[in-house]
Amino acid sequence: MPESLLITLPWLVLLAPLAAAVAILLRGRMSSASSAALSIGGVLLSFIGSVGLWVACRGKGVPEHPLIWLQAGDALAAGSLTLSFGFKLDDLSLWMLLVVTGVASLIHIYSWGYMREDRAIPRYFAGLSLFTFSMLGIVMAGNLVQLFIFWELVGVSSYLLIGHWFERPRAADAAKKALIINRVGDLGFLIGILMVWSITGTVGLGALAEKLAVNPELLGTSATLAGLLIFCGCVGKSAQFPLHVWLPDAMEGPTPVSALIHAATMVAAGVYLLCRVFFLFTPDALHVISWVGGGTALLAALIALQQDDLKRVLAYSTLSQLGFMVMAVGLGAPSAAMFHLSTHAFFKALLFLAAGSVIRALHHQQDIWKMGGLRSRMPVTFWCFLIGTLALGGLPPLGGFFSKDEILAHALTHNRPLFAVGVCVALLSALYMFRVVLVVFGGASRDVAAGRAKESPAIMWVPMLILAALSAGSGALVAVDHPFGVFPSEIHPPRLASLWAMLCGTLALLLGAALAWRFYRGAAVDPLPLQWGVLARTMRQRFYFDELYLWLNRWSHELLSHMSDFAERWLIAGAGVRGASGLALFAGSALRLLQSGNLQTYALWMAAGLLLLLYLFL
Amino acid sequence: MHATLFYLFAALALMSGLLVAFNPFSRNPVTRAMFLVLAMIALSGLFVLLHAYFLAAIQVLVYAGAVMVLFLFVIMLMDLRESERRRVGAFAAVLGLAAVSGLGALLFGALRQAPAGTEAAVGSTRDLGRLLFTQHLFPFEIVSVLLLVAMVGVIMLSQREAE
Amino acid sequence: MTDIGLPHYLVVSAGLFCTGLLAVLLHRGLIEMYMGLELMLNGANLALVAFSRFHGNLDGQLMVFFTITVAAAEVAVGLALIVALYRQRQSTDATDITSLKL
Amino acid sequence: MSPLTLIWLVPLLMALVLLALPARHTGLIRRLTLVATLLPLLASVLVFATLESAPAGRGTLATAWAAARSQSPQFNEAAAPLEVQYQFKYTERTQWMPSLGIGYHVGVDGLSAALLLMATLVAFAAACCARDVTARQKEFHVLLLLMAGGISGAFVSLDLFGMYLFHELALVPTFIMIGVWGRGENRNYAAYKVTLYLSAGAILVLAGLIGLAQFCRATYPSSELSGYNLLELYRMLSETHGTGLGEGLRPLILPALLLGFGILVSLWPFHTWAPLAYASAPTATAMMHAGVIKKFGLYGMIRVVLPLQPFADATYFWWHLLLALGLASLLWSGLVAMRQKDLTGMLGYSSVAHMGFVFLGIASLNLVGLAGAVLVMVAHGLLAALSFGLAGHLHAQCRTLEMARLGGLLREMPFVGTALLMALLAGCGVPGFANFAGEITVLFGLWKSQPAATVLACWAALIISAVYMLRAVRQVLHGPTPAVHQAYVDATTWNERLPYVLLLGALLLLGVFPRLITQKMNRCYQPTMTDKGLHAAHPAPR
Repeated sequence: MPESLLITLPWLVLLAPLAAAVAILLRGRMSSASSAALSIGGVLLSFIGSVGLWVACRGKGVPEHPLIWLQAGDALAAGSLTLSFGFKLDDLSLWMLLVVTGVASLIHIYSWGYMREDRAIPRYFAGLSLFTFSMLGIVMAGNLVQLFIFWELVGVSSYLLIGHWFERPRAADAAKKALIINRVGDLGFLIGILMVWSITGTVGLGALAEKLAVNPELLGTSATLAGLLIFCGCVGKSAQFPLHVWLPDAMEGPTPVSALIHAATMVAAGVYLLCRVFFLFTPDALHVISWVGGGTALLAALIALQQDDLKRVLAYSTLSQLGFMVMAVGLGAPSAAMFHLSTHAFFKALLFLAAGSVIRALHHQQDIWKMGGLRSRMPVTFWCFLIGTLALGGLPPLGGFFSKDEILAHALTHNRPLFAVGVCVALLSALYMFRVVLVVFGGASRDVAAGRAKESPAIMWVPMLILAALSAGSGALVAVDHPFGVFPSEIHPPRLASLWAMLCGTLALLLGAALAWRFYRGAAVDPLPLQWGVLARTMRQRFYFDELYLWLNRWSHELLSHMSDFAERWLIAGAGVRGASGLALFAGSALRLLQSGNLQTYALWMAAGLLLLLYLFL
Repeated sequence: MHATLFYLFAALALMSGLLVAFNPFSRNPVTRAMFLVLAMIALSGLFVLLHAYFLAAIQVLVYAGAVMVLFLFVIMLMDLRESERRRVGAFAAVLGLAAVSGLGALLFGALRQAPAGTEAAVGSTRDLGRLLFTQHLFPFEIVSVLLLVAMVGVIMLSQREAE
Repeated sequence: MTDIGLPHYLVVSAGLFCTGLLAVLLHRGLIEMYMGLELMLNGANLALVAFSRFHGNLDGQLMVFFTITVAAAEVAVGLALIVALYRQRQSTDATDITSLKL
Repeated sequence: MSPLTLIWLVPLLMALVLLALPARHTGLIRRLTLVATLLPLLASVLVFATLESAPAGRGTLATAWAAARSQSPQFNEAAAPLEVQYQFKYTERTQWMPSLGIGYHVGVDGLSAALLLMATLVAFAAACCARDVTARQKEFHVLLLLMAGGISGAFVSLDLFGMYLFHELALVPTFIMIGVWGRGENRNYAAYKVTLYLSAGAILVLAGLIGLAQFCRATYPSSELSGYNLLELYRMLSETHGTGLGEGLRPLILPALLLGFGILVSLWPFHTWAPLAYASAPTATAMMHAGVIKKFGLYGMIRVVLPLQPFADATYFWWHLLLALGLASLLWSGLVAMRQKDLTGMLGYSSVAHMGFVFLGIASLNLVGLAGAVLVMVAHGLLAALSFGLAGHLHAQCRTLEMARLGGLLREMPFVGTALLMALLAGCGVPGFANFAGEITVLFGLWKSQPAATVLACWAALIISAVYMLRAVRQVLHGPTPAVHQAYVDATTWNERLPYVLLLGALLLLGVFPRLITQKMNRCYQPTMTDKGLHAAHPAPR
């Protein structure tokens, strides 16, 4: 691969989707077909580019040529700031490029079929291309600030996509909620970057790695704090425990958007960030990360069990799988996390697309209890959904099995309680996935629309088949050594541990499937609330986190803004301004009384004045 | 001899001044005017003691003569009845007294520190005349113009509206 | 009898001045106030002459000369005003003439 | 004739020409105003582009063309030593009142070239948006030209008195325009309030400037130039290290200037006039004032007060106060903006919050923070002009800007809706727009000296601004369209769209290439601006 091509190819991969988005926006009156063609063309171009890059530079990496983006203060003085714009393409980012552009292309093609009768297709595809551009920016970012820039851009483009049908108040509110909560995470991320910059003096990833390699104690006491602050960014973007409430509401967006953003790419950006800055984390930071990941996985699995909306079940399942990956990074196994991220990208995208085709067939009906009996009517969708479910559950030959087992193996060697949590999550995920399969596809159709459902057109199920093949085959990655680049201090768990983990994983899958079969075989209504009562209700209400955050918001932001607004209106504007003018008016009227018109009083005041003067001067 | 004359004139001046202000005997303003004349004459006597002979003459001539006559004319012109006894407002009286007593205390206090002047030969009327017409010629002319203006003003003011 | 010094004259002039001021402050009638004014002026003249006598320069007396002329002009104009006022308001009482009140 | 003189003279001359025209020819008047604002814009673009290659010292249009073609900076023999030392370009100097030390002296360096470019661009956009004025158009356009000429003059003048005079020339039309052409029922109250506040601020500044001039003449009684000249002030500061600043009333110079400029820029406790004024000002005035004239206070602070700081305020008292007030205006008006019911009220408070950012940049006392402050100034100038222009367009269509009664405008007016969406997103610091580049630089600069304050600033920059901007987007652009509404007319013709496209283009250009400004900023060597100067005199306060 000639040198010049190596420099221009990354720019081509990055800018192709942006060019498509800008062309669609500027063109204004563009027909839906041409806008779709432009957008799909853009993403395919970058897919081909990234395949080329992967083939050429796997193992070797691409030389960095950063361009100065912003330079403040004297270049030579210590306190100056030099922000540059360059690419860091090593095995990790090249593989991530492949996953992102691959899944994105499939979803672009699928959404051309899915959004056929929508009124604002050009705007939709412009948003999709903008999102792809920002996601690629994150993957290829050379330094923390550039990563932060694309981090925000991804948040904004997901805001535009979730709020695609902005006439609907629910969609507009969900978009606003998503962006604000993302920004809460970004706040921690930015402060972390500032802290790292002020101590080490640089934000470049390469430079940081070298400085830390030379002097591990460089960050000193605030190393853990800086690590956890940067982890906040991941918590915000990958919807980990405290900031997870926005993801389920983000399902208001069109299904391909949910598939692209909330399954395959955007939420995975958080895990990618953790792997990218893995060298920054101190052991106790990793400990916190692993427990946050484990907690999220368990919490989300429990909630997913009791959700009736098809897309929300998948959303919570994404949350729980992300918790798995974050736990893996926390256990010091970023390559296991990346492996699970890749397999998860494929089968979760598959599940979402299958769900999309079901929803479209039933004219935007998302409640699973109004579906049923679709096995015979939509065979392709059923088989794709089943493959996705088995991959998620971890059936041996499929992808999910290998990646989940590696994580469980790491959990077994490092942190036993987390291993228990992992197995429990595996069981729960099998349970809620088979619940959906049985309720949606099995039994008799519970609604007239379900009765007349027809299979989706080819343009929708071809990408699903490709994804099904990928999620089945992605297990082969375990054979490739270090597909995601080598990470420092990452030891491979002993053979015995991985065997034991494999056993527990499949056992959990079988147990989950059996439980689901017992509860939901031909069930007309959800039996769980009757048996588990209060627990089921809290799970259905998502453990009341939304209400908690509303209350918290009312007592923080709302209260502060009420107070400042009140103070603004009464203290500053009222007392300050009107007070001053009132004072002037009062003084004027007081002096008016002095001019009483009586000669005597004037003479008296003159005498008093004379007296005062004399007193002063004598 | 000199001292007794001073005390005589000083007492006369102060007594008639007080009587001008508060005349217990009669309400008639003419008596007030007469006492004022008396005070002015006493003053011209003091001027004589201070060797300011020219001024003493002027005092009697202008003040006692012209000004007081003018007063009398005006009083006659307005044929004021007995100015009826108007209770002087208690509040005004107290305030006035306070102001004046304060002023008096201040003045007398200041006098304490004033250096006792030394007897000095003072020039006679010739010196005063020379001074007036050499250094202070300009103010002298200004004053004459002032008097002219005053006369014109008075005539204008006392013009009877054309019936 | 100690010979008569500057303070003695100043005491007398202060006395005259205060009496005049009292007259101005307390009397309602414009004429009485005017007389009080004259009295104050004379008190001041006395002090001037006393100073010129004891400090040996004639400026004091000159000053008195000018005050007297100015006082004369002032009395003339003042009385004319009072007459005009009387003719219009039929009263020389200070408390009745308060049209300048705001 | 230096191009800088052209930039402020052309609008004023055109104002005179317009006065001569009969009021009937509104079309001609509007076209002439556009021409009178377009020429300075082209000239300032030329000046900005050739700033590096132009020779320091005297420069005319010819030198600008020569510099544009050849990239090598030639040496200019006619340049005064001071101008070369401080790298001021395209300078021109004539005597005006030598006895008082006042002269006409214009020149431009990185800082003022950027602001000048923004000022002329906003002036041109405002001229385009002045179409919605129907009554008495001639007077409105004359006043608008006065504003444009005045503020451009203020940015290029190197003579402090000239700078003050030009600023007043730009300020007075604001009061008249709000009073006569304003909207809303309390526009008279707003006009009075603005007048009183800004005159008070201006008087304080004048007092400070006179104090400085006297001090300058006292130290250099001989040289005919000393007094109000900025370069003389710098020379004096660098030579005498401000020893004389202690005695007499001189310690009051710094606080007077600081608070005076603070009031002009709506620093926290004195900010109540800004939202009220912009809510009731006509579109063009709001664009010009919020976008450009408000920046004069900050420009003055950077030009005059910052060099004074190391000498007059050794204990940093005033500087910590400025930091606290900047932080307060950032947080306070951000929180209040959340409660606003009216779009322009919200935009007014958000502009006060953005000013808070610039104060933080200045108070960070290092070149990084300062470069960020300049970036935010330029970015906010463009953003405020854009958002008030769009708000004006909305007000012309829907007769009201009550956010509760608006809704779903993105579907009704695709172009204006998208432009407003991009403006509001730029407002809450989305990367790709210039505001983000400025804010991130300020945060980096501020972190070095005040980490705690930076955390609060980050919170305000990311979350508070996001809350009130997205709330506005949610209520105005998204959501169902209100039941009762007449057909809204979107900006379709090209001359309606031109101002918004220009401003958005500039915002995006500076967002993607902030290097254009920061590169020129680092060249300007004001005496205490170089890091050595600031740090040598005193280490950045911990």
